Amino acid sequence: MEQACSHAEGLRRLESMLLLRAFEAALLRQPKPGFQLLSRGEEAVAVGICTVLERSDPLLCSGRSIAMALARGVPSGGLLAELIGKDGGPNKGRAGRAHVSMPSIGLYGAHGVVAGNLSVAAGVALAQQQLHTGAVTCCVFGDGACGAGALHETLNIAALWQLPLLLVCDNNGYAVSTAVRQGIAVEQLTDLAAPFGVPAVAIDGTDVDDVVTAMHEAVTAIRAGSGPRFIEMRCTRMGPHSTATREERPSAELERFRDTDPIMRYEQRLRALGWLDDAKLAELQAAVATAITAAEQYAADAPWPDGDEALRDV
Amino acid sequence: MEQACSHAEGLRRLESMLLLRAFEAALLRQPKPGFQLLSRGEEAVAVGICTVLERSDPLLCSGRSIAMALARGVPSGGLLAELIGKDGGPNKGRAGRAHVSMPSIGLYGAHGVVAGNLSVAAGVALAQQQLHTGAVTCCVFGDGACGAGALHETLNIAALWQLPLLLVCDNNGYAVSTAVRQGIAVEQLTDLAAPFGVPAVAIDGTDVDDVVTAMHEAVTAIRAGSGPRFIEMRCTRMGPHSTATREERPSAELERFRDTDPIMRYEQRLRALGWLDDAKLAELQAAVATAITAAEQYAADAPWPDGDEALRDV
Amino acid sequence: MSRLFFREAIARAISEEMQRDPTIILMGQDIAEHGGSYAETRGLFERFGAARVRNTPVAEAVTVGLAAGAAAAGLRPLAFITYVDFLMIGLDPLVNYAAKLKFKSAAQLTAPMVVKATAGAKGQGPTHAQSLDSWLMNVPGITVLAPSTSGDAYGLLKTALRAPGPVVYIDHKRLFPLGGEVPDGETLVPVASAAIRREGRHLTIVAHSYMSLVTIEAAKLLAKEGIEAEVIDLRSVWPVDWDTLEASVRRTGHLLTVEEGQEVCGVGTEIAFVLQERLDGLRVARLGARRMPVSASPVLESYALPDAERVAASARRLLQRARQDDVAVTT
Amino acid sequence: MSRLFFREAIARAISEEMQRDPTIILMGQDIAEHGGSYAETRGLFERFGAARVRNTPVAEAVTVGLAAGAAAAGLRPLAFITYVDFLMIGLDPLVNYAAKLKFKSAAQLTAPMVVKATAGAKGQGPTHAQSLDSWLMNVPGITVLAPSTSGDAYGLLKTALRAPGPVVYIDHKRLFPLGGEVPDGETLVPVASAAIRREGRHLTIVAHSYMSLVTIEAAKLLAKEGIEAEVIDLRSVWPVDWDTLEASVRRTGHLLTVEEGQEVCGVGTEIAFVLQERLDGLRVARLGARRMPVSASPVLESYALPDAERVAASARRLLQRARQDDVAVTT
Ligand SMILES: Cc1ncc(C[n+]2csc(CCOP(=O)(O)OP(=O)(O)O)c2C)c(N)n1
Ligand SMILES: Cc1ncc(C[n+]2csc(CCOP(=O)(O)OP(=O)(O)O)c2C)c(N)n1
Ligand SMILES: [Mg+2]
Ligand SMILES: [Mg+2]
Repeated sequence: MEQACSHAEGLRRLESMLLLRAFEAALLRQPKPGFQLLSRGEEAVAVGICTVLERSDPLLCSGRSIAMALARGVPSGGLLAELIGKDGGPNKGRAGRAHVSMPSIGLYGAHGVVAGNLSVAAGVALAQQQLHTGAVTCCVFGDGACGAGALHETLNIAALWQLPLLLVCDNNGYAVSTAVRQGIAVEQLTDLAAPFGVPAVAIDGTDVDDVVTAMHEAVTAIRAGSGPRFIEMRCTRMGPHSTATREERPSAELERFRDTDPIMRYEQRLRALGWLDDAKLAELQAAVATAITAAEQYAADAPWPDGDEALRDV
Repeated sequence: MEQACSHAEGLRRLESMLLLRAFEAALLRQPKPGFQLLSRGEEAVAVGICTVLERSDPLLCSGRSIAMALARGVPSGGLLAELIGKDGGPNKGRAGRAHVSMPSIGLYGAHGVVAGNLSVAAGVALAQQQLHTGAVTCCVFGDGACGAGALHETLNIAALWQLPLLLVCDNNGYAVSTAVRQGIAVEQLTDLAAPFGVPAVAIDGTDVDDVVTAMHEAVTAIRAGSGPRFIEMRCTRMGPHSTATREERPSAELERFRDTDPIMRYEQRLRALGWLDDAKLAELQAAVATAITAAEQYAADAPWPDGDEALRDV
Repeated sequence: MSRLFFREAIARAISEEMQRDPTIILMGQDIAEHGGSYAETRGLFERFGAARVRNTPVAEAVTVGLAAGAAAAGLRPLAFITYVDFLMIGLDPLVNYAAKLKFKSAAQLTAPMVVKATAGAKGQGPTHAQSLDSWLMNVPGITVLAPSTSGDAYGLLKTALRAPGPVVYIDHKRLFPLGGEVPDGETLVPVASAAIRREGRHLTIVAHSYMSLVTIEAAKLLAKEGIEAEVIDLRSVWPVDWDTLEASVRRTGHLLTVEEGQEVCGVGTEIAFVLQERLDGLRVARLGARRMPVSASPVLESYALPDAERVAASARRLLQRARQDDVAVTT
Repeated sequence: MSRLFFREAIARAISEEMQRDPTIILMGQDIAEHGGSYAETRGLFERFGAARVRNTPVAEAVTVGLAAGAAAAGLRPLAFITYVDFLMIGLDPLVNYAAKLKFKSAAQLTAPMVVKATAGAKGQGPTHAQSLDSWLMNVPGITVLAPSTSGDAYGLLKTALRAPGPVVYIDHKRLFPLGGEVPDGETLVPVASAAIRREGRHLTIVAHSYMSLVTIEAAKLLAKEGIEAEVIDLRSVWPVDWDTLEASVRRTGHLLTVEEGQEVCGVGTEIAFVLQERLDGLRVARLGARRMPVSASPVLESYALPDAERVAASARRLLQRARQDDVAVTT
């Protein structure tokens, strides 16, 4: 599956993925980066999803949310400040990675409770339906969340009420140390949607164009009123679960991840199309580097949040 | 599907169902019958299940538990005392219908939280597996429980760990006022087991012989180590949801329930086989009436429970 | 004023608010055609239609999550949990999402939702009889309201349906069959406003929900012995109307708290602590359920729960202990 | 005595008990090959095998339910909930089944299960930082244990794994990297046995879990000013060792409770209430988290939580208020 996109759009997708990766690297360079779940290897999922969603389409994501927030359009400086707990981001430093939100651009928020965003997303979709906004609510969750009963209850209600809800399972192969097959007794995660009659597809989540195509199909159908859909996006988590978790996968397995690196793959595709060469790549990387430097400066200058002010928002 | 059973066994099944129905009628005649969920129309499920389970096979049921407890072998006098809150039953009056248990005969208990018995039953099955008892744990729950995420989580863990667990959905068509189709967005409830590779069948739960046959197949397979199974038993709740709930189904619908009355059906079958005539039926009814009278006397004589004693068991 | 059954007062409050605010939607088990477990939503489905009055499956977790998400996105959901015991199953979206939403989003998102549940015991046994008030009070960001009269059911539910953040509104099973006066105009009961149900000078008894009625009965028993108890109904369990409570105990010098839930870390414990802090020398006692599950057995249920006689006995003991102490001080 | 990291003390306790009692099984996320989120189950999978050390899906509800059912049927399950916040998802089987099982079955069934969870804040934000101690205390039938040292982790976990009914054993994230002495023989810490961590005569400070360590730091600050605080670590949050606490406050006359959770209906509120009841004239104060969610931001996290300076300040205020009152009484 390959979405025909323009030259410019192809380069934008690549640059966007490069920015996500560089941003997370910059985060790790912070003196105190905090407890973070990174998305290295999962950039195509984030960029592909946000390419298709309108700003008015609510997006909810899981605790692995940094790439998703950036791709959605949270300014990188503000996001960096937010992640290290400073005021200057959309949530004044209170949210951190697991709770970042920016509803003005449709980011209804990350949620640190695995599977906890599913029923909430159904509620957001219910509001769209009831208020006739025409918006599609997109909820991204991990493969690990598929073990939770929340998925069952959410699929059921979304099907019963024909909610405009797109469920995207970011299947990066693991929930911490637990491989999908060890945690969920199904052949394919998409099987879980079948009993409820919710159309489901599994796609290659390391191919940004494939992600865009699948998203486009699903969003179009949902917007036309066809009810909920489910997409499983298969990708690889190239790093450890979190900045606090030891990496225990054998290095041979980690080596193999190179082949599914969404950025390497997309670079090759664009080169094959003749849209990318070393000079162009260097140009994109320079633009990304400039953006990152500005973000670092912004975050460094950002003030620490004020406790009294935060207390007033309870 | 019809299980060939002996003449004597056929009459036992009928008598057992007659006892269940007469018992519930006697309960309603009590001065203060309490808040009860009755099983009129669902007797074949209870008798069929308990016909097949060994005493050492743990049985867990839902809040609609009276027929199940009786069929399992809780003495009718003790059960009557228990249901009206008197000491004299297996739980000294503390349990009531929603929590009655008698582990000495394998009744691990009713549980008043809809779907709350599913994960607990998986735990009981895990204990059987780990302790190599060879027992099959049977968990009975309603169609309403199928809307709860607990079913998903239980199916998943039972499949992952190949637990000796038999999940029986007593589908009486309604969760209070909500018809199955309004509450669960699936074609058939058995579809819910499919993603997890758990073999599932739907049977006529108003035919006690069918129930016995399906139970026998499932229990045999599970005991042989083939992992969990799911049986949906379709029947009708002939009365209102509870003694406190108004009946709102149109009387035409209630009329139709006669055709699926498991007792009428079985009487006809036994008559057709030549095993039952009016005299034999009168004999069975007399035996049941005697048992019920004795139970009523027992319950009337039973003392009220002692609070201080109960307090010591917290 | 009209005389309405408790359940009618509820239906009227909801109906008026739904009429006023088109973003209000109802979700819960058997609330549509069936009209609710206690007939408290009767007529609403017919009046407001299937889109605004929605039956849910028996799935409390997704019900509360739906309410939280819908609230964040512009609706005002009222989610029904038949028994508050089952709110346990839906606590995660309430506590981990809705209660923290305004804080964590820096006020960009809020969750103006109401969970309406029924607490307390009435012959339905251990998992249909609990009170979770003190758990909910413990969580920053949740308002907890609990009426004991038709008028307050009306006034508090209307307040809940206009509140800025999550509210848990808690009925009691024993209130539904009761009737009471309901104001004809729109009279809201504000958050944090306790009601003095009976004036008295010897001690203050603070209760809420059905225990307010039990306490009024107890006060009548005490009055026959010459003990004049001031009875205060919290109505708003959190936030508490501290000023009304403090003014009362300053007059009486003695506080008894009564609740149907457990004493340990209970509502009364909190109230007693704060009032002792505000009034040096205040003498306090608390009464709640005995430390055991509540059984469906009528005998064990009454053994476990406070009744008028037990409330009165606690009041007498409190006053007697105080007198003994005073004697000890003067001699 | 050997010096063990907190996590090593846990692993040793579990290992010894599994060796002793073949019915003990472990269930939880990433506890098998991975060795647990805090490396606290390292080596157990290798030693006891896949049947007794079981990874679970990310599904807390079924995990706790499995433990409850397995306990009822003859095993002794130890269920791991990585963050106690997620125990909310599994409260129904714990509270509605396990805690009531002995009562409701008339002691024919019991649920000797342990839930091991980790509470408290360490930079992980609002849904990974809560303390549910007081909710659990509120429920009849649940024992709540919370160590602050390696030795107590060892001793309390062993006690938990021999207890007759459900136990929630709660670690704190900040304890795992710490080391401490662990007795070489089998030394259990009994239920309801508090530990006096430091003797003092001016006031008693009662804390538990990580806040015990913070309180000891506070006591050092206070000592420099001539204030001698007696520091008591509850260890057993429920049941409480009332006698040790009462004896202490009888000596000091002043009580400060410190906890990381919320003050409202909190652990400290309960302790203060009961001790005030036991000792007339006792002066009390409580300190807990500010009334807000805990953010991942280091600045907001420390703003929300008690630290040694804030504990010391509360202690000073308590003593000063008491002095003023005494002056008021004498003049
Ligand atoms: C309810 C709950 N249980 C446990 C955790 C701890 N936890 C955080 S991330 C994670 C793994 C989730 O796996 P998956 O859904 O596949 O997402 P991924 O981390 O792979 O993006 C776990 C178990 C949590 N945050 N919430
Ligand atoms: C978790 C929970 N929610 C709600 C209830 C109230 N309730 C009791 S029985 C029942 C209906 C359940 O329907 P079903 O599972 O089909 O069982 P049936 O009553 O038909 O036997 C409901 C909603 C409950 N007991 N537990
Ligand atoms: Mg994953
Ligand atoms: Mg049913």
